[in-house]
Amino acid sequence: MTNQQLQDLINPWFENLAFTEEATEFLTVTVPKEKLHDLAEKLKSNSKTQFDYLFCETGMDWGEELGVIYHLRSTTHGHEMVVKVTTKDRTTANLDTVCDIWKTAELHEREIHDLFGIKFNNHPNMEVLILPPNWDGYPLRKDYVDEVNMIIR
Amino acid sequence: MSYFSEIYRGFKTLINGFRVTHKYFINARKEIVTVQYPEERPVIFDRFKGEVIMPHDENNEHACTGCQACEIACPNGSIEIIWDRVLNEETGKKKKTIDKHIYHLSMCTMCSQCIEACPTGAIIWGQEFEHSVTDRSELTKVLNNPGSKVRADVED
Amino acid sequence: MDYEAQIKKNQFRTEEYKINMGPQHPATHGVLRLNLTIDGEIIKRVEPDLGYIHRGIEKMCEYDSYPQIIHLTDRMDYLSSHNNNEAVALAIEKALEIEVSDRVKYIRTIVGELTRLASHQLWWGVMGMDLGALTSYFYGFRDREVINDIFEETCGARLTMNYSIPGGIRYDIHKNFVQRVKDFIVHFRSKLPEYDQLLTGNIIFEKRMKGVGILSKEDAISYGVSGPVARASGVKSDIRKIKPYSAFAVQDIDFKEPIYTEGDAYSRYKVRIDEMWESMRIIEQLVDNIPEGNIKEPTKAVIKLPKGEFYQRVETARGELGVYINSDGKKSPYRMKFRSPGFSNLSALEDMAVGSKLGDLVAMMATLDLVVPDIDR
Amino acid sequence: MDNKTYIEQLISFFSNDLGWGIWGDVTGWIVVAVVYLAFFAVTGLYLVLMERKVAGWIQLRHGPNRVGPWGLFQTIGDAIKLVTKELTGTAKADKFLYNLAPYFPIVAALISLSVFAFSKDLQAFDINIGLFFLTAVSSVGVIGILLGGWASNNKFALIGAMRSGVQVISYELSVGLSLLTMVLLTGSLQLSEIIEVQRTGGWLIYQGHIPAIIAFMIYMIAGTAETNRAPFDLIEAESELGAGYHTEYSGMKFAYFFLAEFINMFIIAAIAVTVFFGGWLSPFGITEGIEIEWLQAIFGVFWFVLKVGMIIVLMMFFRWTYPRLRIDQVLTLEWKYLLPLNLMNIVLMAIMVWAGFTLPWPF
Repeated sequence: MTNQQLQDLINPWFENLAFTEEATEFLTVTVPKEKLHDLAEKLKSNSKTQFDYLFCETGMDWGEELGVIYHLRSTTHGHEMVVKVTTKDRTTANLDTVCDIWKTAELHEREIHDLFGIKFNNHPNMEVLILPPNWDGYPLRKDYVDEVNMIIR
Repeated sequence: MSYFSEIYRGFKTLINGFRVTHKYFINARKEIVTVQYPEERPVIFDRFKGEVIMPHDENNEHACTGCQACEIACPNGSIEIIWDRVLNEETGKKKKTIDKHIYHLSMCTMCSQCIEACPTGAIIWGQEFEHSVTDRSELTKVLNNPGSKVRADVED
Repeated sequence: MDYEAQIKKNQFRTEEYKINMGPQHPATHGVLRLNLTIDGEIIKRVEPDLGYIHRGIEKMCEYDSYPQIIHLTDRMDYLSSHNNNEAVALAIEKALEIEVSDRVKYIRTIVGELTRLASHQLWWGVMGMDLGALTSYFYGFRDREVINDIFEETCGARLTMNYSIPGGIRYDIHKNFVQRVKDFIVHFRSKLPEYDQLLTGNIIFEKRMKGVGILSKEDAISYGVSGPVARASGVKSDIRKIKPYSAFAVQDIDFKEPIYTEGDAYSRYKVRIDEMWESMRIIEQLVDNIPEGNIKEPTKAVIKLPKGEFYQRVETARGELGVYINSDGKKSPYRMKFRSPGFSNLSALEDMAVGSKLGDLVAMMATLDLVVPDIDR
Repeated sequence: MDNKTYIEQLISFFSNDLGWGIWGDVTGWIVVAVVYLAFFAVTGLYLVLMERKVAGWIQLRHGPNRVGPWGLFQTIGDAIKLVTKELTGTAKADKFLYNLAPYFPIVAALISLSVFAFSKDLQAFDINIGLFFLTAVSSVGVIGILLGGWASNNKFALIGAMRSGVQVISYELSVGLSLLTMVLLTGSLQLSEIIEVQRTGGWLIYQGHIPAIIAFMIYMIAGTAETNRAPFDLIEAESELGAGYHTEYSGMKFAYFFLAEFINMFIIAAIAVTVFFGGWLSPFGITEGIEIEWLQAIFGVFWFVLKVGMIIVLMMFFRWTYPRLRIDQVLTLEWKYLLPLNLMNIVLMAIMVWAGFTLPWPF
């Protein structure tokens, strides 16, 4: 399925889906965070899309917003797309987990939780994975400062 | 019956593995691949990236103008250049010259950025690989020889 | 007296206990730490604890210029460092819309396949060692050494090669390169059957590997595993076939993607052995007809990527490496993410391991072929 | 002279010739013990060197070659290192058992050595239940491993110790039964008697042909398992348990375990040689005709050591070729394969001996 066909298929499913396709090879859809889990579930279960392979889950810090980018592929149809979700809440950022849909997300979400401070609701084991338990701050956020270890030239 | 055939198959495969090790055991002298290091020297290829060096010619002159391109290009901050402006007697102009080209081998990741950035080819890769020292500070090297000068034909 | 309590008192009291496998443990190949919950010898729970070698490469990338990023990727999956370099270089080239010459593509592919071979040889050796057959380690390293010499002669380093750069490769191949590669193929074609003779057919080895750590196809897809682990479960996931890059996009190279359906440790082993044969076939097809051409396309002195998001995938020895660059038009990326194959493959470990024995866990980890700096980045 | 072994002669030298009476006996035995101890400690050390050399040659390496010519002093150096090394221990260990454990394997190993006939008339004790004594004593060593693993209060060590208990007790059966198969041929448990049978009738592996070869194979597998060597080294399985039962031991205490493993290997090989390959007898009796008594004794030792060495090299080949089994497979192998085979083999041997199908010695 081409990106345009995918867009036409997915667009009517939910309201407020924002599609962008500039400077990237993938069809990109930005979804409101309340709809994330529903969309993800539908993307996987719908027989025409069948996005069953989450090959990349990226945490993002756009300055004001935090978010997660999901790169999806369908092993049966071979098409790919990107789902973005953002949250404006930087102090108690939380999003719905997708690890019940794609199991690999469990570890990826723990990593994102460590490095971006996004909490994933309904995640079975939301504990620190990479950082030491007493670490302060979220290292991959843009406003993170560590004057000792970060030398910025 | 499959019980016995399995035992037979097991023995056969075990002996099969035995044949490989036995072959090498018999040919032990010929097949040895390890290098007896301090006596036998390994072959070091010309492109081997051992450390950054600054070649000097017979007049104790190098090609470094002190432009600091390497210092900027280095991702790890392993190059520091201490430079000065010295009055050139012939032209009467003040010219940038290096006092010390300090190279921290301990921080270097051999990424080649400095060597590619150098406009005059003053630093190149050296093939030395025996870098182990007992004191970390010995890994901080000054690349230009004491009393060395910039070669006259090198342009900024 | 309470009858129930009396029974309880007289019975053996069994207890689950926790042991720490790693961060310093011979089978974790680095500093991976697994918190195991064990009942006797049966594994009940596996919790990976990462971060012992996390260097924050993704954060460092945000402050480095694009050419500087390349050498950091060497240090991720150090066993397929060239593939990592290639991935970043390809991503930058894609963003800048540079078309490199066919010569560069061919050389990149040959070196990439040699890297895969070297990685699989090391894996074979260490896997044998994990299972207790120490000799395989030395046989694997003997053959890997030949490849490392080829790399040293052409790229200047044995492990962290740092060979691909945005717009090409750093040096042209050495004049001995082609001959050495051919010699190596002849050498390794005679040695690879020995690998099979020593381990593959061995009854102990078969018993240790068959039916161990089964990952079903559905789970494999759901866990996002890639590379040999996915292929052993019957998932076609070879990026060289799905999204051809470098020489795979230029020439129609004849190679098979080995697919097994059992999903156990033994089929993961077989996939990698088959991949070694296939890699040799790929190299043989390419090494004789490397076309002439530029080894480096001119780039600006300071490389700035246009605004946008760029994603490039390559097939490393461990699976699918994705490079995600989010550029805001400056000389450093705004955000750089590496989708490392090891991280996704690790997520499948617990599912495989629960219910099996401690010795099986070692076999599973060996066939997952985890490289810890790749997981931690 | 007449019918006195060399060791009896030595003791009678102290007690009768010097006239020390009972104290002479004691002195004599102490001298014998010290000689045995020193000799087998050195043997153990050189077996380590041999193992490393064999491993090296299999693995395309030189093996140790720096300390002394061909690395001959390497293990002496290692021994000095181990003796002078600090003894560490865990704070929560059961101190008494922890310290006691290393002595079991080494003492058990050294005791078993006392019954071997190294040559004609060179045997410390020629007891009439020799083989039984050997199998009994060699199973004492596992107590040390169990104790050590339990007392060092380390989970990895405990797993290793438990595995060893399970494994050694199982394989004890196969060792015993395969030896019993051969005893059917000899009709005696006394080691000198067993060798005497072979002097006239040919080596037992020849006399007993098919069942003897099967018994030998089973014995080698079970013997390797009993020495806890790869492919049965589950109790230390370095890729699973770190170092297994001796994780918490260092220095000399570790060296006891280590040395015991190698002396045990010697013992297993020596039993195999005595029972299957004619002990100190030369092949085809080529040196038995020599009249000079001391030369014959030396030849006896030579053949014995040569045969033992070959068996040990075989065991080393096992170790460096095969992957390790899993614990349930170890038990499956014993209880499902070796034990039934062994029982069938005993019946076969019994029928053979009863029907007189043993091969006669043609020479």
